[in-house]
Amino acid sequence: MEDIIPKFNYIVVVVLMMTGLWSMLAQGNLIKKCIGMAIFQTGIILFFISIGAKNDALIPILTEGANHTFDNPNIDKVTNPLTQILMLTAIVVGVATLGVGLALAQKVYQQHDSFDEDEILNNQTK
Amino acid sequence: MNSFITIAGVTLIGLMLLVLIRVIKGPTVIDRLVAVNVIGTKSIVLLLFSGILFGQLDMFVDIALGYGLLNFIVSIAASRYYQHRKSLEQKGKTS
Amino acid sequence: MEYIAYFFIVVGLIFFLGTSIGLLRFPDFYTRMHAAGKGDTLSTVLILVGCIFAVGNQGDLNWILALKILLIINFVFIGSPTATHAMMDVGERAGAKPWNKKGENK
Amino acid sequence: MADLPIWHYDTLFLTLALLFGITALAMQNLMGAAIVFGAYSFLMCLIWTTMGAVDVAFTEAAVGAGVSTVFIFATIYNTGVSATPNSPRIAFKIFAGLIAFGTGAFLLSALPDFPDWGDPKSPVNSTIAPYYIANSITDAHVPNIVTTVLADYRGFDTLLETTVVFIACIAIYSILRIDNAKSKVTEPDIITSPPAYDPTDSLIIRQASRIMVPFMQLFALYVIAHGHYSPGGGFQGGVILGASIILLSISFDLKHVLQQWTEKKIMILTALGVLIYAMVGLACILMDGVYLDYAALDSVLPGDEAYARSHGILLVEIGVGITVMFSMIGIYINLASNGRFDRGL
Amino acid sequence: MIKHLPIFIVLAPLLGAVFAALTSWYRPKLSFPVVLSGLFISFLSSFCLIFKLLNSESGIIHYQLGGWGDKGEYGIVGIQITVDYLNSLILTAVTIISLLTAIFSSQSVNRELAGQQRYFFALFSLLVTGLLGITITGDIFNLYVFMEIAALSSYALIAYGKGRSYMASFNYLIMGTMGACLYLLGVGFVFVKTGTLNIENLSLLIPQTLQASQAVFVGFVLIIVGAWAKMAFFPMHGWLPNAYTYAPTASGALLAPLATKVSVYAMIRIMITVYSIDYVLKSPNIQTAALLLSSISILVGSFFSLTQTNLRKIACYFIVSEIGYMVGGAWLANDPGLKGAVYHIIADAAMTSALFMVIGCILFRTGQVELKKLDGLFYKMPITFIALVITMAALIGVPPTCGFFSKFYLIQGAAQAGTWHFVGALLISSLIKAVILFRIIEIGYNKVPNPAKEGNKTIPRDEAPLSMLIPTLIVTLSLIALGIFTDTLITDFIAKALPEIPAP
Repeated sequence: MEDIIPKFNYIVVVVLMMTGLWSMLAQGNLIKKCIGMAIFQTGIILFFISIGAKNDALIPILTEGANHTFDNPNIDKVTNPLTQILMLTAIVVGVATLGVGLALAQKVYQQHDSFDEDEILNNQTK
Repeated sequence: MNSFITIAGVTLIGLMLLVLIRVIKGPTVIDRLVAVNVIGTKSIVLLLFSGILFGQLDMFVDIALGYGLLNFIVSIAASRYYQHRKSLEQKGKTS
Repeated sequence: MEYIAYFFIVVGLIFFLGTSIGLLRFPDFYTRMHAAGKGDTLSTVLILVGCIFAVGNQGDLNWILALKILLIINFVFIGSPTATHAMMDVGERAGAKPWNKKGENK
Repeated sequence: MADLPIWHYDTLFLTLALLFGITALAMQNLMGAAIVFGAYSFLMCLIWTTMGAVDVAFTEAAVGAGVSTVFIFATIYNTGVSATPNSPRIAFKIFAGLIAFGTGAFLLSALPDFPDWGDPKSPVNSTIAPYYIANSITDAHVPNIVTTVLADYRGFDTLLETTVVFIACIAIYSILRIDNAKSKVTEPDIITSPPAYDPTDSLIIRQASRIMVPFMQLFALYVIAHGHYSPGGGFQGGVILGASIILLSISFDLKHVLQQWTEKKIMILTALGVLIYAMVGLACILMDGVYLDYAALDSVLPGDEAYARSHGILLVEIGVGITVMFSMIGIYINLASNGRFDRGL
Repeated sequence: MIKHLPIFIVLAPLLGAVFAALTSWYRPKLSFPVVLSGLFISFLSSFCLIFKLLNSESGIIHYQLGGWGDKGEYGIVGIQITVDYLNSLILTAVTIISLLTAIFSSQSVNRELAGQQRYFFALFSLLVTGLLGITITGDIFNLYVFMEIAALSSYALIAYGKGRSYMASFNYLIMGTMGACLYLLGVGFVFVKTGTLNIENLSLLIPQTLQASQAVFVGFVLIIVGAWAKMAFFPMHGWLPNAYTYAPTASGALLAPLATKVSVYAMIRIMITVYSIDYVLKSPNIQTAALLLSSISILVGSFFSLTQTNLRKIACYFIVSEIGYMVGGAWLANDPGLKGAVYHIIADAAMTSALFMVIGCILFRTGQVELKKLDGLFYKMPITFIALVITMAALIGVPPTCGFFSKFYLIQGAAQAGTWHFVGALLISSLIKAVILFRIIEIGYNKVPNPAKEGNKTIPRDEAPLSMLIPTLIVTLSLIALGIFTDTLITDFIAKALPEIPAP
């Protein structure tokens, strides 16, 4: 337990990502696949954010404070900005992918009147 | 003060768990929607609490404002969705 | 100042407790809606007011911050009842049956 | 976070979020899944704020919880499917479960090798990142380090990210858009009536959104312009601007919106934002700098090099805001009207 | 201006796409020339860079975006793009092929997508931007963003095919996103231990200090598996045949030769630059697995191509088997194997491009490419048919063509490493391709359609229009040219690009 708690975040991340991955692979429903994809992505984002977090630190917006000045910020007391930028990009990419996925699902539905993968497959081989 | 806010926040999360039970139980989608809406508004409060704990509330207020606006949109969109449907539990094409 | 903050936040939490229990225990959609619509808005507004005083107590309250929190209150006050109204409307259209004493929730 | 290690506060949130995620995937009703997914995104933002990632939380609140949930609603609305029985392929599901389990175990095998959560001396926190924290003010006079890194140090990423949003918009447009006159697609029979203007049903909603929308737009402009000093910037502001138009089209009618923002306007403005960004970069080359080196613009922009960077960042953020706003509107309209641009959610 | 050449390679097609998107609302006819000129500038820049590279001493050209270069103890704080011997060749190949494909596709787009081609060329150009970006970037996170640019535009390009292409594109989206996510996660695992994203800095850190780190190893596996999903390597190849078959001709002709090859390049870059050959050799389990999978991939691709009746599907399964060649060659991790793999990236890009262009020409005139309906093709479209035969010969590996030399190197490498199952798979796949070639010749040359049988020699010549035929011929002839100049390519570029490889 002593070893687990300081690394609890990684465990949650892995469970989240694997839930998403399973959903992307196994769910028959196209919309569910898209939601699973989004959950997988949030898992990754959580991973990056949590590796950049620091104990007892402030947000990465500098303010004039007691132990903390504009010109000479206390680096250990400011959360890592780099991981946050990377994840901003990842979030936006995620929503773009989700949008395209939904558009394709909508088109598939118009053809086959179904969101279910098996049914669509049956329709196609007919 | 900070410890009070922390306790209040944890209480809030505990109460949100009760609401979560309603989200899981249903029975209809609208019940879930109501519960999720409650969770959404309470998120604003939690956000302000964490702002107070960080001691930089002025930075967090903007996010809370955005939260409030977007939570409203989601609720309205979902309810408009159901306004255009014949009945709540209609299966439609159960694909 | 500090005690005013405590007061508002505690009262808000009590209202939220009522909301949660109501949401969980009430028998049909309309009564749950009642609990959620009123209790949620009121508790949120109360806690937010408490937050203003809490920040005032910490000493870094400025007028723009207070204004922004008031704006949030304003939005919650407009938005939450509107959303409640919309959902209630939907429930009624969709034919959610009100509960009666015989326990037939259909 | 006042005298508490991170995990005391966050483990609760993390568990809650995990519950929500699994609930969203387990739910049979698609609409319910989408709603719970929205709540899950909101919780995720809370987690990120408690870890100090305010800009990410803001973006996720705007993009993940707000707009993408509405996108899912729009798709379900257009297809009319409400519930889905689970498909019976048990064997495949178990197989996929085994794959996921194996991958998870493989990932966890690296657990002892990771630095502790919240360790300020871990390699991630002590290699490049200190440079950004120490030099953001001297290099660009911007207190919000995230904005500096986003638009300046790693500005190329952001240009491409804007391009991704632009691609999503034109991709969805070219997938879904159909000519109204030629289309033979009928409405899904589950929709009772075309949601035309119906004065009895939504007076309250309409009045409320009439009050909200101007505030939202003002707030969004503030977020874009004030992104140097507080969380926010082009993406967040752009999404909120887009969301305000989406709110209008939900509470009124899509036609109402399309009178002002025609298809042509939306699609051209989407491209225009990317163009602004890329052109600011090109201007740097013309002024003897490197691509996206805003310091080269100091002869046109007021102030010294650092202020030139600050103003360059603002210009770029405006471009991002324009593209994101109109892409979100374009994507929503396409998804909600099934590419016909006549009616919406 | 010379200094800025590297950025123009990526920027020109990007700006071309944006301008094309803008002009399509005012002058729809202008968007094609705009895109074409963007691609042409990109091609010129990459061509000039090769000469600049040959004249430079270090053999590597950096361009630091935003001027954020090396900051001493912190490393490189910005994003940098890099041109060296390895990627300059691939950049040139990508630009040439995309330029020729753009010319090739203008006619077929007008016919197949009449009325909806508004954003086609914008997306086309954006796809090229993504591929060039993956090749040129020097930052592993930037690579992810470029990957997504390429992926998103290719989903749309495939979905232009209507009908079954929507589902094919959706499957591709799920698989592609999974690959990209795994890649990103791998980047995260590497980032946890190193704290930097720059390839150059990473290549100094990982091989020296982090050899034993489990997190870095997990990151390595995740990145490689992510790249495999993107390139349709064996267990994850399911999306490729449908996606490329149902896509419109023009999309297929661009995607098939370039998209998968660039992923292979990304994999090789991660393997030999970020990690090192040493690192690969020290993880023998995954090496054995990769080699085995590539043999299976080659065999699966070849056997499935034998069962298909549609020429396009056959070509798609060829891609699956060719991916096996390259991955296998790279994972042999010895000198001839890597040389063969890198050379095969270029050779295969040309071969696949020629194959899909030929199929596009046939499709343009006859409307279908079912194998059994191609009888008498030689008499109808002699030039196209000869191009098809040359391409197939290159795919089999007949000596003067480039296919022979890459296979020669690959087999040499496999023999040196003692991986005999790989040699076997290579030979069997050549055999199967030969069988298919003879089937094509039998149908196209020996089966004479009716009018000729009656002694009437006037089967109408019906070649594809010149704008399609000329690019096809250029690519086909380049197959032979590449074969002739193999030696220059290998000694002047590829040998310099590869690091010192420890003797076994």
